[in-house]
Amino acid sequence: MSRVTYREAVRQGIREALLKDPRVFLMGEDVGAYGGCYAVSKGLLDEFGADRIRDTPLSESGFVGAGIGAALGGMRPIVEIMTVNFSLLALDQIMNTAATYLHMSGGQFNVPVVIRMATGAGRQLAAQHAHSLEGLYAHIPGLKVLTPATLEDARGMLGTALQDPDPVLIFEHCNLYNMEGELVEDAGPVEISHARVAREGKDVTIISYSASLFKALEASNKLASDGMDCEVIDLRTLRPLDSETILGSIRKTHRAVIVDEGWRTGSISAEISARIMENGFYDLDAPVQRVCSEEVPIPYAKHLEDAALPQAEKIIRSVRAMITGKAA
Amino acid sequence: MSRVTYREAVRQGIREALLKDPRVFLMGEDVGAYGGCYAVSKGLLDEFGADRIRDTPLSESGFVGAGIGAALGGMRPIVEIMTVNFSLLALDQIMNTAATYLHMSGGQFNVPVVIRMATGAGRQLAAQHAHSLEGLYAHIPGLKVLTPATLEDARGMLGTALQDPDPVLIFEHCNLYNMEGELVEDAGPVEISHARVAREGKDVTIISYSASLFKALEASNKLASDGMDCEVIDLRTLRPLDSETILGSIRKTHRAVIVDEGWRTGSISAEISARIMENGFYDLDAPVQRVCSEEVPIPYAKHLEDAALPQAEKIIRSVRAMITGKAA
Amino acid sequence: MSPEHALHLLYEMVRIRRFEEKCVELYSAMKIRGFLHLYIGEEAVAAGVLQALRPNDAVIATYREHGHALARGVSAQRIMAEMFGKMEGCSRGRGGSMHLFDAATHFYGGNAIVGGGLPIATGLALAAKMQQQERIVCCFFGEGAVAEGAFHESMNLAALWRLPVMFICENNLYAMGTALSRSESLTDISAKAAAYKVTAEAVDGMDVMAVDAAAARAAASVRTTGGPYLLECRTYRFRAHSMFDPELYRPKSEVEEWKKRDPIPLLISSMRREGLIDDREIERIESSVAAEVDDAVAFAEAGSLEPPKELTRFVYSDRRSE
Amino acid sequence: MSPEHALHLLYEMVRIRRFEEKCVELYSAMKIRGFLHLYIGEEAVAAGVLQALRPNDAVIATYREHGHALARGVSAQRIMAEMFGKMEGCSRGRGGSMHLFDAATHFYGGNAIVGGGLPIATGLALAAKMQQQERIVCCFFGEGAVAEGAFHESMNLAALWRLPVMFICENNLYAMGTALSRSESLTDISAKAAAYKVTAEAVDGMDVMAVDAAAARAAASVRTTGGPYLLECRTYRFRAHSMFDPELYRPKSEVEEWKKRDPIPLLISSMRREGLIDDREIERIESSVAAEVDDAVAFAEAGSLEPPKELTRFVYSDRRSE
Ligand SMILES: Cc1ncc(C[n+]2csc(CCOP(=O)(O)OP(=O)(O)O)c2C)c(N)n1
Ligand SMILES: Cc1ncc(C[n+]2csc(CCOP(=O)(O)OP(=O)(O)O)c2C)c(N)n1
Ligand SMILES: [Mg+2]
Ligand SMILES: [Mg+2]
Repeated sequence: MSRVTYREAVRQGIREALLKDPRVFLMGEDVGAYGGCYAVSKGLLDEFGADRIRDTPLSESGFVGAGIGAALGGMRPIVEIMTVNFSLLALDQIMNTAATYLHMSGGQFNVPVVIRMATGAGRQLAAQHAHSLEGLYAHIPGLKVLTPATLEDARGMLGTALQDPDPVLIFEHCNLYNMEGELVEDAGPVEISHARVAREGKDVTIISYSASLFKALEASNKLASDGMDCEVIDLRTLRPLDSETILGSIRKTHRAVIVDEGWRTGSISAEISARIMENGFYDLDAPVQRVCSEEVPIPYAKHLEDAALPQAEKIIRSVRAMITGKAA
Repeated sequence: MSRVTYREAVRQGIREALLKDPRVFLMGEDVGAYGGCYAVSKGLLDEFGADRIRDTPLSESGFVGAGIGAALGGMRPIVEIMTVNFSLLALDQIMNTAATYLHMSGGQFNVPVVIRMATGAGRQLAAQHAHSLEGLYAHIPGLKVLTPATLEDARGMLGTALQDPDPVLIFEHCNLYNMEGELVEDAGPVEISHARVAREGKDVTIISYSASLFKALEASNKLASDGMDCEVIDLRTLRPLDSETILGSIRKTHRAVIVDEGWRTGSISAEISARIMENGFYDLDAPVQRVCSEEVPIPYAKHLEDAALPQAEKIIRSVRAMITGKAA
Repeated sequence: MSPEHALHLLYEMVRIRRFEEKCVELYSAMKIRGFLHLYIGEEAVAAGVLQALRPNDAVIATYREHGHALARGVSAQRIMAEMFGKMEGCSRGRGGSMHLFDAATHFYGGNAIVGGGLPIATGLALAAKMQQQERIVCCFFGEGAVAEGAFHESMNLAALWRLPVMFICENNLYAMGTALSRSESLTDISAKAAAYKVTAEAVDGMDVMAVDAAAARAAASVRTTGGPYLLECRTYRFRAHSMFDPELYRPKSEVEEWKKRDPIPLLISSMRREGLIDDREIERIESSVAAEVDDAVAFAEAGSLEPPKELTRFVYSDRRSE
Repeated sequence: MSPEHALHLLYEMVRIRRFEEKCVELYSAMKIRGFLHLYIGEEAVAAGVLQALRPNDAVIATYREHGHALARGVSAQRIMAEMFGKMEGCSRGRGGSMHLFDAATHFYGGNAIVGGGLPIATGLALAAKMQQQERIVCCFFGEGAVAEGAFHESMNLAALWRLPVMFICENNLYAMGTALSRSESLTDISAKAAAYKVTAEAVDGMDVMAVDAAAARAAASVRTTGGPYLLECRTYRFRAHSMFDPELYRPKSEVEEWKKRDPIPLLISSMRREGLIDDREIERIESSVAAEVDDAVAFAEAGSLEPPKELTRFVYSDRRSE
C-alpha cells in the first residue's frame, strides 16, 4: 500500500497501460509539455516521449475524431478532453461516429477508443467549465460511461476501458484529483459492470456516483448519529447502469434518494428513478427522491455555486423527510 | 380554414414572422436556392430575397454561433439546422453560449434566437440522420424546447418562440411534414406553457409528443374498441415541462404510459416518470411504463427501423398489461 | 498510359454508371429507400484516384460513395444487397446507401456527416504512422465540406504531424443547392492548402487520365514524404443531389453544358483517337458490366432480412478486445 | 502621434498592469478565486487596438480579458467586484474573471470557450450590417484558437458575407503550454487570411504605437469596405497561463528575453527620447492608477453577495421580448 492522490492513481493507470501495451498512447491538449491541465500526466512526456504523450492543437473535434480513427487503425488511444464543457465540440464525432461505427458497419469496425475528461463543479470556474454532463453521455447507445469515485477505480477503470473493444468515456471529477488515500501498489484493472455498496444500511438507499458519493457518505454519517441507517451505492458505471444492485438494495430498504450533480431535469437520476418505478414500485414505502444540481449555468460566486450543487445538508433533509414522512 | 400540410404550416409561420418583423430572418443550409432540405422554405427566397432567406455554408457551429450573435445584436434570427444529428456540431454554441449568456452576464445580454431542426426516424435514413435528441436538449437550463405535433403548433409555435427573449429550439419531426389537415387562415401564435389533452379518457394516461403522439392516438383507438379508455397528452413543450397537466390526468386515471421516440435510457420519458414518482406516487395504481426507441443507432433496413421505434402495437401491449395487471 | 490501364479505367467508370442507373430504377421500384446520392458524372474521380492505392491502404468516403466502394473492389452484390436492406449487404443492411463498409478492402465507409470523415482519416493515418505500416489513407469529401471546421482541423493535424493522408476534394460546384461561390469566400479550394503548408494540386475531374496521373503523383508524394496532400478534382454532378431534389438552384443548360464533358464519352473518344478501342470492345464492356449489375440485383433480391431479434446486435462488440 | 495620445496609451497600459498585479495579491489572499488569466506583458494589444473603436462598436474577448474590459471603459470597480463574486460586479458575481460583461460599453464578454467568440462576433457584425448600423465588431482571440474549426468557419462567413469584423489575434506564442510551432503547421497566422480572401497584417504587439496605428488601419478598412480584417499582434505573456501553471514548457530565459521588450518601459523610453514624458508625469500616472485600483478594491470589498434565493434568476429573462 502507498499513499496516493486520485490524480496519481489516474496517472498510474495511464502509465501502466503505456508500459504494457505499445498500442496505447495519450493525446490531448497540454497532456505533454504542460503536464496536463490538472497535472494528471505530469512526468509522462519525459518517460514516454512526444509520440505517445501527444500534445494536440486546440481542435477538440479534430483530435477526438483522430483518436477514433487511430482506434480503427489498430491503436489504443486515450484521448483527454480538458473539461466536459469542451467535449461538446467533439460530441458529433463521439455520437455520430464512435458510437455508431460498429452498428452501421454491421459489426465490421469496432472503435476501441478511451476518452477521459474532467467533469463537475466546485472550483468556481463558472458556466463554461463546471458542468456534469456524464448523464447526457449515458443516453447514447454504443458508449460506455464510467465515473470513478475511488482511487481503485481511478486507476483500475482505465485498464479495463482499454481492454474494451468499444468506445469508453471516463469522467474524472475535478474536485477529486486532490483526494488522498491508500492504494495497493499493483492494483490492476477493475470490473466495471457492477455498482458498489459503499456503505451498508437498512433504512434508505442513497444512490450516487463520482464526487457526490462523498456528500452522500457525509450525509449518512450525520444521519447515523440520528439513528437513520443509510445504505450508499456508488454507481461507478452510468452506462450500462447496474439496475440489479439498486433494486436489490431497495428490496431491503424500501426507500431511495438519488444524488446527482447533473441538472435535475433529464439527468441520469431521472433514469434511475424511472427504473425503480418500473421494477421496484411495489418494494417502495415512499416515492424515490432526487437531490440534483439546480437548473442553472454554474455561477462563479462561491455561495451561489454552493447553492447550485447537491450538498450533504440537502441530502440529509431529503432522507429525513422521507423517513419521517414529512415533506422536505 | 384551408387544407395544408405540416410543412406548409411551418412555412406560413415563417412567412408571417418575416412579414411582421423586419428583424426576423431565416438562415441555414439550403434554406434559399434549394428551398429547404424538407422543402419547408420553398418560395421564400423569391419573396424575401437572399438577405433574409440566407443560405449558409456547411458550418453548423459557425452559423449557429452567428445566429446567436445576430440575436445579441438586435435581430430575431430563425436558424435552421437540417437534421438533429448535425446539431451536435453546434451544441457547444447552443449549450455553452446561447444557454449561458443571460446568466453569465448577470442579466445583461439575452439571446432571442430560434433554432429549428428536423428530428426523428421513419424514413430509412440510418444512424446519422434519424435520432430524436430533443430530450437531450430539454436537459439544458436556459433553453426552451418545443415539439409541435399539430398544424396549429407547427405554425403558431414559431411566432411565440420569436416573441421569447431567450433561446428557443423547435423540433419538427421529419415524418410529420406531409401530414395534412385543416388550419384557419389567420392562425397566430399559440401559448407554449401547457401540454394539451389530445384525447380524454379515464383508464390510463398516455403521455407523448411529436410524431409519437399519433401512434399513441392510434393505439388509443384500438384500445377503445376493447373497452380501454385512454387519455392522451401531447406534451408540446419539453422544456419547461408542464408537470401539472400530467399529474392532473394521473389523478384521474391512476395509470400512465409514456411514449417517446428517444432512446430509453436517460430520455425525457425518464424525467416524466421521475416527476410522477415524486409528485404522483400515491395516485398510482400501477407503475408508470415507458415505450421508447430501442437503444440502437437507427438502422437502415425498414423492418429493423420499425423494430427500433415505438409503435402502436407496443403501446397497446403496454397499456393492456398495465390494465390487466399482467406483464407486457 | 498503357492501353490496358485506359481500358480498365473505362471499365470502372462504366460499372459505376450502370450500377447507379440501375439504382435509380430500383429506387422508383421502392427496392431501395432512404437517401440515395448518385455519383453519375463524377466517375472519373473515384475510378482515377483509386488506381493509386495499394491493397493495404485505407479509404474513407462520404454518403455519395457507391463509386468509391465499387472502384475500391467492394463487391457489387454486397453493395446492392446493402441498399436492399439485406443481411448479405456489406453493412448487413444496417447502413444503406450512405453507409457502405468493407473490412476486407479497408473501406471505412460511408460517412454521412459532411466533413466527418476527415478527422477519422487523419487518425487512421496516425495509426499507420505510429505502427510504421506501409499504408496511406485516402479521404474523399465534397467542396461543401471545406467550409466545415473539420476540414481546417484535419488539414492542420495531418500537416503538423506529417501524416500520410491523401485528401481528395470532389469539387462538383454544389453542396446540395449551394453553389461554391455562395459557400466559400475563396473558391480556389486547392489554394487553401497553403494555409496549412500542405502540397496541393487541382485537376480536371472529368478527365480520368488526368485524375489517374494526378492521383499517382499525390500518392507518390504521400508515400515518399509521409505527409498529406490535397488533390482537388473539378467535376460535376449530372443528377439531382438526392432523389428528393427538385434542382431549383441551377439551370438545365449548365447541366447540359457539363454533360458535354461526360467523363465516359470523353475517355472513349480519346481512346478511339489513339485506336485503343472499337465498338466491339465497348459492347463487351457494357455487356460484362450489365451482367455484373444484374447479378448484383439478383443477389440482393435473393438475400434475407436480419431477424429483428438481432436488432441491438453490434451496438456493442460480442467479444472483448484482444 | 500626439503627445496626449501617447500618454493616454501609457496610462491605459499602466492601469491594466497595476490592476492585474493587485489581482495576483488578491488571489493569494483568496479574495479572487476560480481561474485567473493575466494579461501582463500583452497590454499594448488591448490598449492599442481599442483606440480604434467608437462607442457604438462591439467587443468580444476571451477569458484573458481584464485588459480589454478596462481599456474599453468598463469600470475597474465593477470588474474587481465581479472577481470578488459580488452583486455589484459587472456580471453580478455570476461570471468571475473569465466572464466580464458590460452592456453600456457593448462589451459582450468574456468567453471561455477557446474560439467560441468568433462566430458570435460574426453574428454581431451580421446584425450590424442587416440593420445598417454604423458599427464594427472587434473580436480578440489567442493564436491557440486559430486551430479551432470556429476560426475557419468564422473567417469564411465574415468574408463571404462581407461583415465588419476586426479579428484580432493575440499571438503570445503559447496556448497554455503548447508552443505555436506545435499547434500550427503554418505558424504565420496572418498568412492564413489568404485562404479566406481576408486582408491581414501582422504587427509587433509589444509596441503600442505600432499596434495603435495598425488597429487604426484595420478599423478604417473594416469601416470603408464593410468586410473583415485580420490583425495579428505578436506579443508575449510574462506570467503563467493561469494561477495553476507551473510553466514547465518554456525556459525562464525566454521569458526574461521578452521582458526586455516590456511594452510599458518600451513606450516610456520612446517618449523620453522625444521629450514627451518625465519622471513626475510617470509618478502622476502611477499614483492616479494606484488610486483607481485601491478604489476598485474598496468598492469590491464593500459589495454585497447576491442572496442565494436569486440563484436561478437570469436563467431566463424576467420580461418578454419587445
Ligand atoms: C454536418 C452535415 N450538415 C449537413 C448535411 C446535409 N447534407 C448532406 S450532403 C450535403 C451537401 C454536401 O456537399 P459537398 O460536400 O459538396 O458534397 P456533394 O454532395 O456535392 O458530393 C449536405 C448539406 C450533412 N449530411 N452533414
Ligand atoms: C474549447 C476549449 N478548449 C480548451 C480550453 C482550455 N484552455 C483555456 S485557455 C487555453 C489556451 C488558449 O490559448 P490561446 O488561444 O493562444 O490564448 P492565450 O491563453 O494564449 O491568450 C486552453 C487550452 C478552453 N477553454 N476551451
Ligand atoms: Mg459538392
Ligand atoms: Mg496564446
